[in-house]
Formats: sequence, C-alpha cells, structure tokens
Amino acid sequence: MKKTINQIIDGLFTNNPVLVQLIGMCPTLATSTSLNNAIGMGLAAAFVLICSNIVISLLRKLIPSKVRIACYIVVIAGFVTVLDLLMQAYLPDLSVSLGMYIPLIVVNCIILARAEAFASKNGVFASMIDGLAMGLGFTFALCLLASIREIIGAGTIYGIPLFGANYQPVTMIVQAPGGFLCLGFLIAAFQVVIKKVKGRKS
Amino acid sequence: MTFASILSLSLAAILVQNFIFVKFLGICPFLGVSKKTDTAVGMGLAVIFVMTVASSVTYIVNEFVLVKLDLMYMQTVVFILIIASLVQFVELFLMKMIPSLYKALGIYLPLITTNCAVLGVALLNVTNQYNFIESVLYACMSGVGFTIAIILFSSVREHLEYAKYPKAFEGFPIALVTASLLSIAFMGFQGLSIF
Amino acid sequence: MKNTPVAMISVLAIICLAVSAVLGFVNFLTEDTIARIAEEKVQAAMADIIPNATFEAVDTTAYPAVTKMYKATSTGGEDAGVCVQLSSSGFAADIVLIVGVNADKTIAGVRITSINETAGLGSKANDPAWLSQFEGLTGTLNLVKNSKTGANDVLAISGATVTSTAVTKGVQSALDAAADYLGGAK
Amino acid sequence: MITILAAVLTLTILGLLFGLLLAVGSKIFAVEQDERIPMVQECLPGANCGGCGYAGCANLAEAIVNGEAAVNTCPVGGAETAQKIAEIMGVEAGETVKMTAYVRCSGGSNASRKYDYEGAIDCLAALKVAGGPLECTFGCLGYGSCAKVCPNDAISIVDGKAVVNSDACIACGKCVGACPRNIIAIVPANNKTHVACVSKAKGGDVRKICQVGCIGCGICAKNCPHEAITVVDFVARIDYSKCQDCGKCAEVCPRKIITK
Repeated sequence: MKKTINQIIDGLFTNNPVLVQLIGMCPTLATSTSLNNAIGMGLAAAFVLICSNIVISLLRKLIPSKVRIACYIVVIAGFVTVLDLLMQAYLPDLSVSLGMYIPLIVVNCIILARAEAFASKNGVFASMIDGLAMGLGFTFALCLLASIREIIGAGTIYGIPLFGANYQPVTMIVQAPGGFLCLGFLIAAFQVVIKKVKGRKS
Repeated sequence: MTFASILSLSLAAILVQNFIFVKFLGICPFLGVSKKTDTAVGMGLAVIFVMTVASSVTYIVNEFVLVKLDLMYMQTVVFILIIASLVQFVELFLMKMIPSLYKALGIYLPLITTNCAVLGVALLNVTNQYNFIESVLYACMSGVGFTIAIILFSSVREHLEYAKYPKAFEGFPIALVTASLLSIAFMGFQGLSIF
Repeated sequence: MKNTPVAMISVLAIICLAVSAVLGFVNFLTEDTIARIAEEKVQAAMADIIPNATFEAVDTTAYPAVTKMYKATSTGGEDAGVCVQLSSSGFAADIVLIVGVNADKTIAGVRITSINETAGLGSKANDPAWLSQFEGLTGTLNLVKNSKTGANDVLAISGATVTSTAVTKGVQSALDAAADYLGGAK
Repeated sequence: MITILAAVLTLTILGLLFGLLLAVGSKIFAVEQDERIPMVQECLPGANCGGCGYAGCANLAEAIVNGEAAVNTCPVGGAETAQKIAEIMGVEAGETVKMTAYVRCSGGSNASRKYDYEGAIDCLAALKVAGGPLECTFGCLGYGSCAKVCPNDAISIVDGKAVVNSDACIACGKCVGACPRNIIAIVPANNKTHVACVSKAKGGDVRKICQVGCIGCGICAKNCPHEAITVVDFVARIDYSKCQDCGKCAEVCPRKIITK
C-alpha cells in the first residue's frame, strides 16, 4: 500500500508529467483555455492512460522490441476511438464540448511515454497505479493552468463571469502565446515550491 | 494547382498557421530537442521526411480504403499505425546509416510517433478535403514550418545559457517564456494571406 | 519475444486484428444511436428556426457546398421556406451551421450545431444574440468590423475575425443555395 | 456484420503489411553489435555525464566491451557498477577510490576588483574584458561557467566564488575543463586538507590584491611531518598520496587558507 501512495504522490508532484517531465505539452497548451475543457480532457486522458497501461503491461512479454512502438500506439488509438464512440453515443453533450480534443489524446506523449518507460517493464497492478497517478498529475496540472488562463483570459471560471461586465479580458492569454507564457511561469513557481519542500524535508 | 494557390498554401502552412506557434502541435520534441541547433536541424529534417511520406501514404489509404468501405471511425487507428511503422523504419534507417544523429535524437525519435504534428497533418488533410498533391505539399510545408520554428527557437535557446534570469526559471520555464514571445511574433502573420 | 521476422509480423497483425475487432463491435453497437442523436439535434434546431413545420430531406447534388437541405412545409400546408445544413472551416475546426431561409428568401434564423473555436473568443459566435443579427437579411451579407451601417451588415466578433468570417461565409453559401432552390421551386 | 469484417480485414492487412516492412527493414539495416554492449550499458548509471571521457554511457559500454576501457572507468558508478560489469566481462574489478572536485580559490569577496563587470554571466566572457574584474589574474571569477556544465548541480556560487558540494559531486571532471583559469582539481574525497589558492604571484603582490591569497611563505612545508606539502611557484601544493590529514599545516598557515 505504501508503494502505491508513493506512486500517486510521485505522479502528482515530484514527477508530474506536465510540470516536471514536460511531456503531453500539446494537449496541455491546446485545451487549457477553459476549466471544463481541462477537466474533461484530463479525465478522458486518465481513462485511456489507465486502460492502455494495463493492456500493455499484460502484453509486455509477447511484443518483440522492434515493433513495440507500433503495437503500443495501436492499442492506445484503439482505446481512444472506443472512448470517442461511447461518448458520442451515451454522453452526447460532454462529447460536443470535448469533440475536437479526443483524437488529440492518441498523440498525447504522456501515454506512449508511460507505456514505453513504465508499463512495458512492470506488473499490471503497478502499471495501473502509475497510469492513475500520471492521469491525476496531468489533470491536476491542466486544471491549474486552465483556471489561470480562464480567469485572466476570459474573466470567467468554469463559465461563471467573475469580474462583471466592464472587465476587459486579456484575450492574448487565451490565445497561443498565453499558453506558453502561463505554463512557463507555472513551472517556475512549481520548481520553487518543490525545492522548498525538498529543502525542509532533507 | 496554380502557382498562386501553391504559394498561399505554403505560406499558410509555414507562417500563418505555423504548426508550433499557432496550432500547438508537436510541442514535446520542440521543447525537448531544441537545446542545440544541430540536433534541432536533424529533428526538423526527420519530421519533414516522416510528415511528407506519412501524409502521402495516409491519403492513399484513406481515399481508396477507408472512404470506399465507409470506415471513417477507423481513421485515427489506421493513420497512427502507418505513422508508427514509418517512424520505426526511419529509426532503423538512422541507426544504421547515420548513428551519430540517431544517438543525438535519443528518446525523441520514438516520440516523433506521438508527435501531434504528424498525426495532426494527416487528419487536417482529411478535414480540409485536400487532394493528393495539396496534402503532400501541405505536409511538407508544415514540416518546413516546424523546422523553421525549432531552428529559430534553438538558436535563441543557445544564447539563453549566458543570460541573467531568476534561478527558478532555469531550464524549461525560460524556454517556454521565449517560445511565447516567438509565438507573439508569429501571431503577427495572421492577417497575411495572398488570395 | 525475440525479434524474428515471423514474430514481429504475427504479433503486430494479431494486435491489429484484436483492436479492429473491438472497434468494429463498438461501432456496430453505437452506430445507430449516434446517427439518431445527430438527426434529433438537426430536427430540434430546425424546429427552433421555423416553428411548427414539418421537414423532409431534399436532394442536394446541385449544391456541393451544402451537406443536407430540408424543405419546410408549415402545418397549414403552404410552403414555409427551406433549412440548409453545411459546415465551414473555422479557426480551429469545422463549424456546422443550420440556416433557415423563409419562403421570401430572407434568413429565418441561424443555429450552430457543432463548434470548437477557442473558448472566450471564437466560441462567442455561438451565442444567440450574435446569431440573431443574420435574421431578416437577404442577398449578399457584408461583414463589418466596428459599426453597422448598411442593411445587410453583420458586426464581427472583436478578436475573432476568422470565426466570424467562417460563419458569415457559411450563412452566405446556405442563403445562395436556398435562394436558388426556392427561386426554382416557385 | 460485414462492416466489422471490413474493419478487421483492413487493419489486419495493414498490420501485416507494415509488420513486413519492419521485418525487412530490420534485416537490411541490422547493425552487428556485440550483445554484451547493451548489458554493460544497462549497469551504467546512464547519466551520459562524460566523466569517463567518452561521449555518454553507450560509447563507454562499447569501449569496455572492445577492451579499450577498464571495467571501473565510470567514476559515477563507483565500486558496485565496476563489480557488475566485471561479472559480465568475466574480469577482476580493480579497486576504486571515490574522488571529488575541489575549487582551489577562496577569494570571492576577499579579492579586490579592478572594475564592476555587467556583461554576460560567464567566466570566459568576463575574462575577455581586460582579463576579468579581479585584480588577481589566477583567482575564481565566480560567474558559474563550471556550475553550468555540472550534470549534478554540485557546484554553487557562494559569496562570489565557486564551491563544490563533495557528496553530490560525481568527479566527472566536466567543471575542470569548463573553468577558463583551471582552478578546479579532482582530489580524493576522503582527504580534508586542501590549499585554497593557486596564485603564482609573489607574496608581496598577493598581499596587496587579496586578503586570503597564499604568499608562498613555506611555513606549512617546514611543519609538515610527512613532507606532503611543498611550495612550488610561490604557492603551496599538497601531494595527496603522502598527506595523512593531520592538519598541522592548516594550524600554522598565517593566511588560514588550508582547509582542515
């Protein structure tokens, strides 16, 4: 049990895929324009990450190393399409707000990176926990970034206007440059916090 | 395919809708490999090659297989299988022919597979209903756009080594802030279109 | 597993087979529900534009830009105009529009069934206040930036010119197709 | 039903096709490689720090398997890596001593300056401006060229001079090359006595420009019971093979720059 908690903390803070490892940048920057997008994208990515980690760690002994990337990515793409179809059929409104981002999950580097680095080397349970940890880490970082960008860039949080009518939102923050800028500052702040926490612990 | 439409398509792919600074596709290798300009050039060329070949193969497969058999939902899986196999092939090719570039690219070569730009361009060719020549041209030009962006960025990053900035911004944060400034510059191109 | 050619080919093929079987099955399960939901959404949007009318699909080979076109006949039986569904490529992805055109070739209303533009910018195109500008216009629409002067003017969303142009162009081509169809029909 | 069959058929045939492409590819481009190389590479820490003199662990593994490099060349891996590689290679692992880098200068704020330098944060750049802001032409400029190349962030700039954290230091030697005035030396980690100066200037000149520079008076050499410390070019040098860390020299040093 102790190892699982460590893995979760590791995925959320010390080894956060977005803020520390800096993978999964494309969906992070693309979908962090509003909080509900971020939550939807984070949970969808987490779901695919957990399922693909389980399946890949099950198959890890059968896949020859030369075709490992092709096999992993086909499994991941399969899960994403299944998720997309199921959402369109049974959760139509969520699928509308997330429609464009679901195919983006296939090329979310986190999933292949975790499959390649972790799931292909460890047991099923450990890989599932790692998928959960990395998924939570990804969602946590995404929501953090999305709330910053939405508050400054659109003056709302989860769609609720905060500053009344006369607030002139900084639209650049919601556009492309804002993504890079806010993520840069967020990672800098995160590194300072982690250094402080590590400093106090050692 | 008049010359003007070729020009406007390439202009759009390289400047107006640059894959990195405007469309946010292909950021992981963009941040990872841009520490030194020579690896950045190597990565850029590999991406151009994979993008061009991938989108020509995906166009053919999509046009003659998926559309004919009405299997549109299989698009993502088929495209990503094609791209993954192509990248694996490039990996084998580089390991044998240019080992130094292979070692320099390291982990980022398999990550080209998940490079959103390559799959992105394949899917965009389908949504924009480009014909064969247009898709190959669009893919090649977006690859060129990717390479220009990564070379621009890596040269700036090499100068960052000797700049004064707060310790907390060490490494990626300062790179991201620089990328946002470059992205503002690219936003300036948005109004530009020939026809 | 060793890297023998046979192993490589067979494993990759087996995995593809398994994944495609699952996909085929899931698609088989969800295919009709998805189609039904899409159809319901279109019907709801059309009913919203031209109330209490029945719609039947009409052949659209003559108009390549249009995805679907429905002829509206009101409950009283007389001709209540036409609804046109088409998609135009916006900043980030395609925008699917439904444009209702009255019998007298004026726009009855515009609804957007799917839009994925940048939140807070392009997504403003979907609020009814902005879409209501199109109602009553006819002929050639004119997208303006800062203030409406002419009759056929449409005020663009500040900061989202690409999306505004995409929607206006979509409505324009729907209007032309409907006008042509209605012109022919009368 | 047919649509499922169509889906299955297309993807499987494509899978077969690309599997074939990869199989043929891996045959044509097969790179003959001694299978021990990946195994040796597995034991190496994989930090690609270059401390062993090779460009990364892959090259070192190749060198070890081809017999060009000794089994214990990796300074970072230390004894147990050498042991593991020795088993793979079936060779006896030589005994390894833990080394660390040491900055032989304690100037920093004690050293007087010719001018205020506002240029790029790099020692090499600073040196190009009239030989650097320090009056002393041997001392540490403190602009962190060494800290930039250190893979383990073991060097930090404290009070204007570079200081090495010996536990974090993996003795990869990158900082030695990076320092334009080669002030940094690789010394045995367990030795505590070091001379924190490399200035070859005469005693009188040193006194004028630095409060803590070594003036080459030789008192330490006279008092050392093991003749481990000698004055060469007006600066004390320690021979680490003879030094027993007794600390006598540190006590008698009038400038207090020999660490204990």
